Amino acid sequence: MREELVTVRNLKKHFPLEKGFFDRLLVREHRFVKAVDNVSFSIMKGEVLGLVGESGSGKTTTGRLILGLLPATGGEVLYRGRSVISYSKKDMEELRERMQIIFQDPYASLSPRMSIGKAIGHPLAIHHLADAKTSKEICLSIMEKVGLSPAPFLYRKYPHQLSGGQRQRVVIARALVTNPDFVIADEPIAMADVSVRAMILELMMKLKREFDLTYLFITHDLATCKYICDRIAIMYLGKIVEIGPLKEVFSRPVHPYTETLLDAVPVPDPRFRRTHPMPKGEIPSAFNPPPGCNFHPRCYIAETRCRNLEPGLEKVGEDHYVSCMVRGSWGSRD
Amino acid sequence: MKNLVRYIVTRTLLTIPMVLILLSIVFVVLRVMPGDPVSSMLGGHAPERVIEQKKEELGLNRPLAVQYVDYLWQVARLDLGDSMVFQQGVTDAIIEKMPATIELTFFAMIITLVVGVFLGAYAADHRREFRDSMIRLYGIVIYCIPVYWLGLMLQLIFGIWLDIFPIAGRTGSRILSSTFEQSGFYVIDTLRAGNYAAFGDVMHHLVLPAFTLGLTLSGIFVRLTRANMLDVLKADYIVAAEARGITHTKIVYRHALKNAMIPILTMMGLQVALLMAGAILTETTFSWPGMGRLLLERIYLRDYPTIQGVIIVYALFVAMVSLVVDIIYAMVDPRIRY
Amino acid sequence: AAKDTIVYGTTEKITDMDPASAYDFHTWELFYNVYQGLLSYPAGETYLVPGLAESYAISPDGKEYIFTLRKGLKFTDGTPFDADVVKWSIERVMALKGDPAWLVTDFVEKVEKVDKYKVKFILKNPVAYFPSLVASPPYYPVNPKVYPKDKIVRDPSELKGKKLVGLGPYRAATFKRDQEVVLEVNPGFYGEKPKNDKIMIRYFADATTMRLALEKGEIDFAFKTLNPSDIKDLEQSGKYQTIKGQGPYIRYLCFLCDSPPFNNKVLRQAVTAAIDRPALLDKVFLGQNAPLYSMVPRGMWSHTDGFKTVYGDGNIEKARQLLSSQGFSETKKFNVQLWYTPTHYGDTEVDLAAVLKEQLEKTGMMTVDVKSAEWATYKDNWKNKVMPTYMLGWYPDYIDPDNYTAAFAGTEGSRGMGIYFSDPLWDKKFAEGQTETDMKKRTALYEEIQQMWTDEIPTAPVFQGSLYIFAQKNVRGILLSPTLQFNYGPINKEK
Amino acid sequence: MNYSPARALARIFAPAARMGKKYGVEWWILCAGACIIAAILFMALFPGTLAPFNPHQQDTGPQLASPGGAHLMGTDNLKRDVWSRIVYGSRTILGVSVLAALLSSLVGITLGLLSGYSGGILDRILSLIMDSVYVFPGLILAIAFAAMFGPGIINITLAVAVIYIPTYFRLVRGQTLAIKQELYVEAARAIGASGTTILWKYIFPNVIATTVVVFTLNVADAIMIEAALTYLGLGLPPSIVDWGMDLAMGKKYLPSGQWWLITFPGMMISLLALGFTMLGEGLAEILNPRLLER
Amino acid sequence: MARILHIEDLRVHFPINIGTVRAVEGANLTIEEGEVMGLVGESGCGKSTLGLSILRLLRPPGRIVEGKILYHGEDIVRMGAKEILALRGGRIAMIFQDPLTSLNPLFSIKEHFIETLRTHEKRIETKEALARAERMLSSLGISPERLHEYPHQMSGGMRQRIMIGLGLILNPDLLIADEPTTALDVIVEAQFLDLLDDLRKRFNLSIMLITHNLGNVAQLADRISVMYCGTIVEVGPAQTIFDEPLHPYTQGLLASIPNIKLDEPELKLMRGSLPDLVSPPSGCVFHPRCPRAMDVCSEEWPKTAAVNGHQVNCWLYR
Ligand SMILES: Nc1ncnc2c1ncn2[C@@H]1O[C@H](COP(=O)(O)OP(=O)(O)OP(=O)(O)O)[C@@H](O)[C@H]1O
Ligand SMILES: Nc1ncnc2c1ncn2[C@@H]1O[C@H](COP(=O)(O)OP(=O)(O)OP(=O)(O)O)[C@@H](O)[C@H]1O
Ligand SMILES: [Mg+2]
Ligand SMILES: [Mg+2]
Repeated sequence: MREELVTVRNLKKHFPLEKGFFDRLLVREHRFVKAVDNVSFSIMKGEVLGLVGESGSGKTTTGRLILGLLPATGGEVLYRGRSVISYSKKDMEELRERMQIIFQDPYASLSPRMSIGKAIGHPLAIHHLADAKTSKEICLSIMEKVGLSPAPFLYRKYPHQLSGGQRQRVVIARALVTNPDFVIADEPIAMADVSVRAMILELMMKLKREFDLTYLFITHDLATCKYICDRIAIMYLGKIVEIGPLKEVFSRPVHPYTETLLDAVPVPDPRFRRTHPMPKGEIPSAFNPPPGCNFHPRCYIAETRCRNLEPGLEKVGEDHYVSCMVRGSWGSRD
Repeated sequence: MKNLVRYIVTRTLLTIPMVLILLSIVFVVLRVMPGDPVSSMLGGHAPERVIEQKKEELGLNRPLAVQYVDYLWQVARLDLGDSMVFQQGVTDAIIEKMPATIELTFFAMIITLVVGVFLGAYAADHRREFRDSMIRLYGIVIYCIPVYWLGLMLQLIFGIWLDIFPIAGRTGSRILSSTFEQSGFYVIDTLRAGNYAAFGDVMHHLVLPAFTLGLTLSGIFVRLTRANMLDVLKADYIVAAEARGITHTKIVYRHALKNAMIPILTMMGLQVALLMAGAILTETTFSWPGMGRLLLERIYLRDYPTIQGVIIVYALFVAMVSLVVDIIYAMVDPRIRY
Repeated sequence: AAKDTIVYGTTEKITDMDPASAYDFHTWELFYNVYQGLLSYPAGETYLVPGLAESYAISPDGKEYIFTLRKGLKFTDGTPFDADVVKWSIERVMALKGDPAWLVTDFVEKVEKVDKYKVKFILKNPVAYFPSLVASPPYYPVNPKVYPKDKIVRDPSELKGKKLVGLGPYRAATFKRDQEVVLEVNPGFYGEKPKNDKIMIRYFADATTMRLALEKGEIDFAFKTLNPSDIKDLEQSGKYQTIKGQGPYIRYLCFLCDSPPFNNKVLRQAVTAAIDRPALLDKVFLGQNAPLYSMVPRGMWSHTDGFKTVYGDGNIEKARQLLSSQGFSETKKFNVQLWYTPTHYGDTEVDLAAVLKEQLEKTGMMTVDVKSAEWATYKDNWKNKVMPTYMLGWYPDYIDPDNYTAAFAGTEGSRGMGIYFSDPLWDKKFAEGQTETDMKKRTALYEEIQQMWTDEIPTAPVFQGSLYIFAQKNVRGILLSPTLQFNYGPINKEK
Repeated sequence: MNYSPARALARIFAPAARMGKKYGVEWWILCAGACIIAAILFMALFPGTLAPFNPHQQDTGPQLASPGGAHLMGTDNLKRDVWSRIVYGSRTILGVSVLAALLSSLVGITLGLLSGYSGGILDRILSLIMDSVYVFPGLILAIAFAAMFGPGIINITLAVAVIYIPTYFRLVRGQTLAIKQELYVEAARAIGASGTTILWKYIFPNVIATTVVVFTLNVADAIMIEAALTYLGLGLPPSIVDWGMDLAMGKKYLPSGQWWLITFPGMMISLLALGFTMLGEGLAEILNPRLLER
Repeated sequence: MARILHIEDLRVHFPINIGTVRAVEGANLTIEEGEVMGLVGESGCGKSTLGLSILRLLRPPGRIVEGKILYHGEDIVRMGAKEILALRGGRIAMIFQDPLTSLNPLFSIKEHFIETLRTHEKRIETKEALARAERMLSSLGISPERLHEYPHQMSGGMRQRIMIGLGLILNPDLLIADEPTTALDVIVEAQFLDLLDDLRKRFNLSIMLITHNLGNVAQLADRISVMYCGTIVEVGPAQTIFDEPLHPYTQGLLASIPNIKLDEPELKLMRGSLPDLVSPPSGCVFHPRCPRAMDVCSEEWPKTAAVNGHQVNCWLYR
């Protein structure tokens, strides 16, 4: 088996609810948004894991937790088998070179008052990896690699002078300049136009090969996963409900939520008609999740026990896990 | 509804620290700053002995903490001490002058709001047209005209050259304020006394000062209203409303203006502060017997208890206004009631 | 028959409505009309006539005055007026130690009741002008049942009964500080009834407003204090009666005489020589007021124009000569710190200082730093010897050359005004002047003092204030007195 | 090729015209403001070239002469030349207001950045204090301070400066808090930037751009406050020439028809304030990040 | 079938400081009664501008320079202000991309409904207006009690339903939906499309569905118009557009979108990006990106050709 590059164990993040002055005086117990609740998975070296879910399901938070941009409420993150918590300050810096993130909105993730060259070269400066001259050389070469050409011309530009696609490339270049081996891509194509999307996806795959990268690919669009992911994990209200190899999950979804999600994806083919009716309602608010199985109010196969008991992940196939009482080992599968 | 009450209570409680801080600042300013009251009272070169004696007299040589507690307790009882120059309680002096100031600022505020909000909304509605440019120009220019100079120029034009408005005081010399005065709010008092001649005279005297103060501030409101209106008019719900066939006037003055007024409302607390400041200058220019003149007169006389008292009253007033504004804000905007 | 309401405009302010504390001419003016002294001045005159006292007698040594009171007078609440009231009032003033109390305590040892209608003042020293002191408000009897014994009264509302009423020709119908005071005729007044029904005093915050009110016909006359420009305009317009009087009000430059640099009298002389009075009046007051060449104002007996003959005006030559005699030159200039107070004497002070600065600097051997302090600080400044030279003004407490001389150059008086001039010879002369009763000798004495003044110059006289009253053409009976006593009684309107 | 002054001028102004095309009215507003400021700055820097008299010099002509002839703006009662006083007066007001704005921005920005970035108890206390001062009428504070410090050019500068500290503090703190939430700050953290790096390289440059606009508007405000203080007779000794003081002096000549004594000083105050306001308005629009996107 | 809407040679320009944005440049479009017309294209190609022009809702400086918009044969471009107002909401309804901001936050849902009804039916009583609003809400699957709530108390999907309710309350015959589902989650999006399909039958609506999501149009549209740089480059029945796209742009667009149901390993790329609408390329606007560009393409704008039931503007199909 291949090496586990990043492993997440029982990761939890609970955000305390913003409270008024009055509440702080009178109400003693705190209420939390359980943005990420007991999430575990691992990512093998060289693979692409897709993390899929509706808005607010905790995808971004998971990404931030892995990078240590947010302190976790519980659980741990292991990098090459070693818990990040045990890292010294120096190790942590080292880790920042090894792990990178690409955010959803490329415009927002670039400082408007920093030129492209500066932005891409900044990680080198921070980690003292190169002096000014070599730094520029490195930047220019990586800019060429991500397709920002002519690089010397764009080097002096500011983000607002670039197109959306170019900005996303800048962000990718910045992420790759320290030669990381793990990159989290948080919906890198959500803001992009149809034609640009394909380009970014292709670029990412090309770079993966070139730099020997491992991706955690966060998205809410199952369709794009198809082209890039080896495995996918489906998140719902801070929990992973299903995780497994892409093909397996796509062809044999076990969790009713996965099923619905796959069914809801619009298909660009007029002949295609949906088979199941869509569940009613929308994703509930995370600070007041339904008891038992989070999904039960919208689930079309829910039983009474779903309302009271919380299911856990169980194996349903080769490397395929699901968290559903009805469809899991407790229930019968059709 | 319960949420609203809860919000109001919370907001009221939050006013307390603000008032405390303002009171503390007043305390610090008057006591710890380089020119402490006594030595500046004595002119800076006074021998140590004289200063000590004076401090003893005023109780200023006690530990600061003691003075501070004493001071807060005084304010809490609404007893602002006695004037250092006159045989008069500071509270009485202020109560005597306050109605004049409030009357002036009230009418000025109305003028500001009417002129500012209307012009601002109108300009936004006619964005990039000539009218808009003119109104914007008005907004910028009027903002840059100091209230005291505007007052003087209005006096020169309307008081001296055209001779149609009186340029000073609250009443003419033939009107005896004692015949109607009760609350000190002359507009109300004259009406209550049924003395319509006096009412007319009072209003006549209010025109120039109220317009001076009101117009200078209207510039800010023109700009604020215009900017907010432009933002709001860009909002999706405006287009959506238009798409439903709602008439333009209704959209601008009902949908947009109401939304645009919300940020303006929050600014209102600050505007009232500006108004108070402008009132001091207006009162000086128009010989208006209000708190501002009281403050200045007492500053010339270095009457520290009165200066302190007046500033405290301003502070309380400002705190109260911002409280009221926030509460109104909460009542208008359904989103705020959490 | 319906008589008139006279509207009187002023920019003055009322201080404390208490003879024990008030020490300014406007408040005193009210007292003249609401209260009554034992002796009083007829409207517009400078001689004394009996007031609440029918007569008085002086003991041979000049140290005891016995006043015989008018009988049968009663305050409005029925309290009879008698010797007890006088004694109580004087003792109250002495005990409360208000600002004007020295007018009593400096002179009076004690007051004794002789009988119900006779009261005796025992003086510390013989004082030639004691009767004119007695005519001043600190000596005014007040109702013991109305005034609190141990507290200074600010507003009539603090009085028992809350009404300002005494034994004078008027009583207050309304009293609104800084806004309006309405006086109506006091039915209980023993003397001649006023020619008008009511005097309405309007208090203006500034002169401009008052002028406009006069022009609009809102006030019948305006008195104290119009701006020079307003006076000029009003005078030139010819639409109003101008009643102009030589005021007893003088302005002068003080020197701090016991510290450098002005402990050197030559420097005082040099500064004085450089002053050009007519030019100053012309610029600052548009030609109003009169140049003053002696501390004793023109119009008062014994006045001489000493400074005119000795220094003249703008005597640059002399000033330069005096300065070089002290080692100053074009290159080594004498630096003067000149102080003024920006509001107490009206807003002309800044200009006054600016002009003085320019005149002194014209010598080419002086540089002047102009500094200012608000009145409260100013007063403390002179106590603390901060100001080498500074502008002051003087309204007399009583009408006598003594009040214009000893007050500034006597050891005691000059200390109280920050001058710190002290000379035993001078003190002796002042004492003589105070006790001497022979008018000829007194005149000679004060002429001599004025001559000495031109040499020592504890203070340099600058100008004498003129008093202006502008009245509507139909107003009659405004009588300005050099004593600054202003009686409202004779004022009426021509029908 | 012939040298033509017209062409040379055109070359100089061509970039300005191009900017005008790009940004429209706002650019011209900015230019107008800059011109006013430049003119008054020239006055302040080289008063000798413009003023025929020393501002303190008396007897320069007839008393209270109306404008015209040798006296562009007439004379006052001390026969001083009003125009000369206006020229020299520009130094005081310009110096005090710019200096005050600089001082307050320095203190305000520093505190705002620190408070906004560090958060915690310091932030809470500072913002509570600053908020309280902010809502309080600035002029009243300035009056109190000016009265407290006594007259003097440094004192009045301090008195004016104090009241604007909260303006900058609030602005910068708010911006810092907002920018702290921005994705690019998070991105900076992700690439391993330390707190100070983030503060100086990412937050500060973005904050400072907005403060430029506020600064100019603030100077305009400070101009009016300075003049207000001196108009009220606070803040400056008479040995200094100042528009506000001249305005107060001229006030008593209002009913006599000597209009020039109040008209000109007041006009100059307005004009200078207008210059800075227009500059600020123009800058606000041109530096507007929404426009940057285009 | 009658033409409910016919747009002819529409040109909409935005004159701005740096030039004129030619947002719509000679667009032709027809909507038949009862059909769903899908309008697709990349972001910024002028879809919303076209939609807004139909109700004359363009913001200044935008204005219709030329062209006709015939609604039941009446030219909207030349209509008076009164007629336009009657048209908006009354005959043609429109819903927008962002349901979060399309409702006035200060007005309750109830007030929105009453105001809309009042505007078009002056005499309607509050009670009746409320009753109609309630009926509308229940038909959209929202409980009528929520009428008293404020927009911020609703979820995104609910708000979009309310927007649709507001549009349909006056029984219009044409609905213009400008990217109605972009802000919604996949499942909610699917729900909403189902609802739209349902409403279309119940209310006998014609719909103009503006979107850049080809999946959405595929499920709903009868015909599809493909827009590029302000013009319609290809129009045809939905099925054939997907099966046999004619225009290279349509082909490129279809190839670059992922299809979860198909088993193809890679997406195809379309070169370049949308040109600047201030100075669009000469000739056929698509030629710089077109893989099959010819010399003529850069010189002249191709005329519309009818091929296989499609209308296509391309030199390939002369
Ligand atoms: N800093 C925070 N404070 C409080 N709550 C937060 C914070 N960040 C996220 N949340 C909450 O945590 C939950 C998960 O948020 P997260 O951003 O991880 O979702 P997501 O799956 O990335 O959604 P999206 O697709 O919209 O990006 C949400 O309910 C969100 O409101
Ligand atoms: N107010 C405006 N001023 C200037 N240009 C504008 C304005 N509104 C729109 N445009 C321009 O018109 C063009 C078409 O815009 P439009 O909003 O119609 O595109 P769209 O196809 O709806 O895009 P999206 O899919 O992003 O909604 C764009 O290039 C846009 O920049
Ligand atoms: Mg996210
Ligand atoms: Mg659009």
